[in-house]
Amino acid sequence: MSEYLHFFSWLTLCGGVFFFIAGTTGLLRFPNMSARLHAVTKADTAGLGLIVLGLSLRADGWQPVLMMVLIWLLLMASSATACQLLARYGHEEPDDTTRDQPRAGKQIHERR
Amino acid sequence: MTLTYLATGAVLWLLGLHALLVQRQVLRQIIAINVMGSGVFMVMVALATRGTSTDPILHALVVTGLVVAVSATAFALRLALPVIKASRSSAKSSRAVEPKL
Amino acid sequence: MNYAVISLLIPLLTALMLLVTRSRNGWWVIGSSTLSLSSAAVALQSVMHGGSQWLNLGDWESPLAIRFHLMPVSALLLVFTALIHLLVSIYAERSRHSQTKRTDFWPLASLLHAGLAALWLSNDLFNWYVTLELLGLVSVALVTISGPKAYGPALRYLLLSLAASLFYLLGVAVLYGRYGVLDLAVLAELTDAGPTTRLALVLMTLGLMLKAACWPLHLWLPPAHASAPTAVSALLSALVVKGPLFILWMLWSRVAPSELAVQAGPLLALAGIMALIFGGWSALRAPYIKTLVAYSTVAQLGYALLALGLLLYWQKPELHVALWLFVLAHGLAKVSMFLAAGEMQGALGSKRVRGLKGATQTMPVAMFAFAVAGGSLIGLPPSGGFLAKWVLLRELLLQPVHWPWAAGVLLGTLISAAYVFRVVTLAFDRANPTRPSYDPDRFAQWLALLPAILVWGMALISRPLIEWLTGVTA
Amino acid sequence: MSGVESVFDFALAGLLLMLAIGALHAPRLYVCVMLFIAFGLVLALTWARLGAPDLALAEAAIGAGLTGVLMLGMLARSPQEVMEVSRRVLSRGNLAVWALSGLVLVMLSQVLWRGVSGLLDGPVLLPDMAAHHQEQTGVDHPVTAVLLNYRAWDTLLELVVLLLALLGVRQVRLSRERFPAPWPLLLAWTRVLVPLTVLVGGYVLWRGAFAPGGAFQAGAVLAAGAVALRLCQVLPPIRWQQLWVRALIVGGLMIFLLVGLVSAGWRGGWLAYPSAWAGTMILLIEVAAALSIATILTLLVVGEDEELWP
Repeated sequence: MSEYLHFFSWLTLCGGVFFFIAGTTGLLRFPNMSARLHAVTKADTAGLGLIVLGLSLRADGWQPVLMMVLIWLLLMASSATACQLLARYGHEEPDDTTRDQPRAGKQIHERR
Repeated sequence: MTLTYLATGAVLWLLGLHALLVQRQVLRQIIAINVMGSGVFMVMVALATRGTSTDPILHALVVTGLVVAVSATAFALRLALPVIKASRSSAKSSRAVEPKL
Repeated sequence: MNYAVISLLIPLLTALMLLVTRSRNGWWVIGSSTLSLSSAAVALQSVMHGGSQWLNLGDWESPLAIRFHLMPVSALLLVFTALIHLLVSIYAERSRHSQTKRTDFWPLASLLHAGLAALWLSNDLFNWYVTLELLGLVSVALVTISGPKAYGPALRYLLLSLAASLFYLLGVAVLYGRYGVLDLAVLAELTDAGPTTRLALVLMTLGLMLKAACWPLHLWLPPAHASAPTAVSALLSALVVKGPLFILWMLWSRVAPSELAVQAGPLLALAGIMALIFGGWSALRAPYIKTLVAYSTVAQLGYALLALGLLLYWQKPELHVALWLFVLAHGLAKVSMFLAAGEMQGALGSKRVRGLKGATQTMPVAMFAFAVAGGSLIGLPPSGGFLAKWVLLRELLLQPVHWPWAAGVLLGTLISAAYVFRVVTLAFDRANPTRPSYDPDRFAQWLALLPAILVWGMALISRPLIEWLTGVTA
Repeated sequence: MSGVESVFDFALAGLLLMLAIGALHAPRLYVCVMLFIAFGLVLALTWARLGAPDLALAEAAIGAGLTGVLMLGMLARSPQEVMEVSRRVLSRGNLAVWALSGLVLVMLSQVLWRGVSGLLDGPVLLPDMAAHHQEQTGVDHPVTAVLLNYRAWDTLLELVVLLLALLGVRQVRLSRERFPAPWPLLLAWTRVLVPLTVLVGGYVLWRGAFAPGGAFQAGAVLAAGAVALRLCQVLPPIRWQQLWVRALIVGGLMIFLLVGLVSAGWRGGWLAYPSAWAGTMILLIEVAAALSIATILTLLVVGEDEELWP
């Protein structure tokens, strides 16, 4: 039984890492700010959920699992709020949406 | 493991010192001092992991050092704002006087 | 020892009380300084009879706990700090243009007093880091009292003081890593002259020299001390600069192994000579009176560094006496000089040295105080400064091989004479003196004269003072 | 297993160095601050990796959190050109300074490396001495025992340093900065978040006696909650004129001194708590210190001109 759990936790952990990588590439490659925000918020929350699931399969008691789930809920709510806040107050960079291919040497284009 | 973090701490301290000597903007100097502080703290915490169990004395010292660092940074940041405004107005007046080479 | 701790706690409690009640009345601080002075005197008395005392904070055994070590030198410094705080707070309360009326000067000055007392008493490397940081922050807060024009120098002072503390902290971390102990006395027996100890001592010395504004690292001091209010610059120059010097002396004379001390001695002595020459030269060319006095602080610290360097180089106990006589004489003379300069600058209405033209006619007592204090800085015979130089030169002139150092000391004396007499001759030029804007405050001028008289009074008790110090600091 | 660990360590160390270099030398000031906040968070992760949970808590709350807010606040107030890209990063004069300091740094790093590498086998004396006396300190967690019993004088002086930072900030008078109008969703989220911070702050404070936590971490978390409330203008401005604010700020230190004096009278040694009462005394000091740290940090971060002066 435990090696099934063990194997399954490895699977979910790798899935979580994959989502994080997907979120980061989305952050770097997407043309404008709202797309980037979308990518980061969605992928990272899903990634963290999978990592929490993977770790809880390995955890020996209920207490750490509960704490990890609480952390995950907290992060989901805070990243959603932050994303809304940035979308509302952030300004589109002038050269963001016009070109289809973002130029090389990108930086994180978030103006105050 | 200790040696890696010991070396990272020393390099961070050197990076902060180098930036402090080179950078002219006040905010960057404050960031440089914080990086130097983190370097010293990393050396101390790396030293704490040498024994069988981690050394509580060094951890307490670093907590004390951290609070001292944050209070000094808060004061430095608050002090830096009028200095930047003053230097900006003087820079603008000097820029207006001597033409750009 | 209890009296020493009381002498430390009184200013701390006064500061907290002043903060809670937000009172701006100076008499509380004057009262607390007098109480602290008396308890420090009692502590000095008990040390002179009973020898140095120890106090383990929290009753834990020695390497674990922080220990207070009341040595004769630290008791003397406690009395010295309390005395100067008393003088300066009386000046700040009574003088018309002390710029510290509606400000936080009183709680900050008391916290400075408590921080200094904690530094003199402590015997633990990391505790010194916290007291150094405390001194740095309180000095910068005191400098910012005088308004926006002081923010630039205060910020540079703060950044350099933070960088210096981090140098010192890295040195402490390396020493703790190497020997596993933070207590000074325990460390003194363990140190050997390995590369790690050398690295730690070099780092700590760089940090402490930057904090004490010793020669190569002194550029932050003149703008900071000149732009501070008069009472604050008197406190900073006389006391705060001496804290890191005390730690430097404790480190090199007790903790450092003798091989490293012999190597470091000539370097420190050379830095001292350079401080004398370059500090004096900058003081000679300084256009503003307070900048001149601030540069003279940098120069006079050269004497103390020279004494420390030679002390380490020849391992002679008499030079301890010279070092501490320099510190005491310079402290008293500098307080009198800064108070006199502040009074004259306030009354005659100009920051420039040229504004003091004819000061002997318009403000005779203040100018007399400035000249008497200058005499002690130069080292004219019956003053405390001369006492210290006499003890130093007596050692130097014994063997001809030491004469170059004596030449350095005499060159320093010549330059300090130059910048003091530059002001005095200007003051005697009574052709068309600058009229004071109103009748100058007589009490403040006499108060500025008091520490100068004390410095010259040191000569009266010179024999017992030297014997006691020689026996004690060996 | 140590192979994977060393890979992780090298990755973490590399990330730290890259973030530090970015935070120090990025052309735009805004990017510098962002990278510095990221550096603070990765540093908190490093402390956790090095087995120092107290430090990870303090670093995340104070180092990355409040310092980041302070820097962003300062950036928001500083004039526009400060944010511009400093074009000629490597002008001729600058190049000489870089080369010179680079050379000095290489020399210094060689000396530093020789000294530091000798530290690996240094003696470790104090921890087992501290563990030996652990039960007399009235606290189970060793770091809190060191902070509040063995080296209580350091912690007291450090509270004075924090108070001094606030007094220093009081002297610097700045123009009034209007907060942007609070945004409804942010308001709702803060109303959810703040009770959680108070709960976490109280738990961290209580936990300090037997597990990682303590006054500083609790104070920082409470300050974060208060700052969030203040930015949403839900909390009225905390003014220095109000007596309770001053009493709260000075209270931490005052109670520490009183406990020291009482124990001095009782057992004859300064700051020597009688071992029967040590636990309650330390808890009393921790609660007072946490509240005063929270107030001081809040005033440091969002203290406006009229709140701090007269």
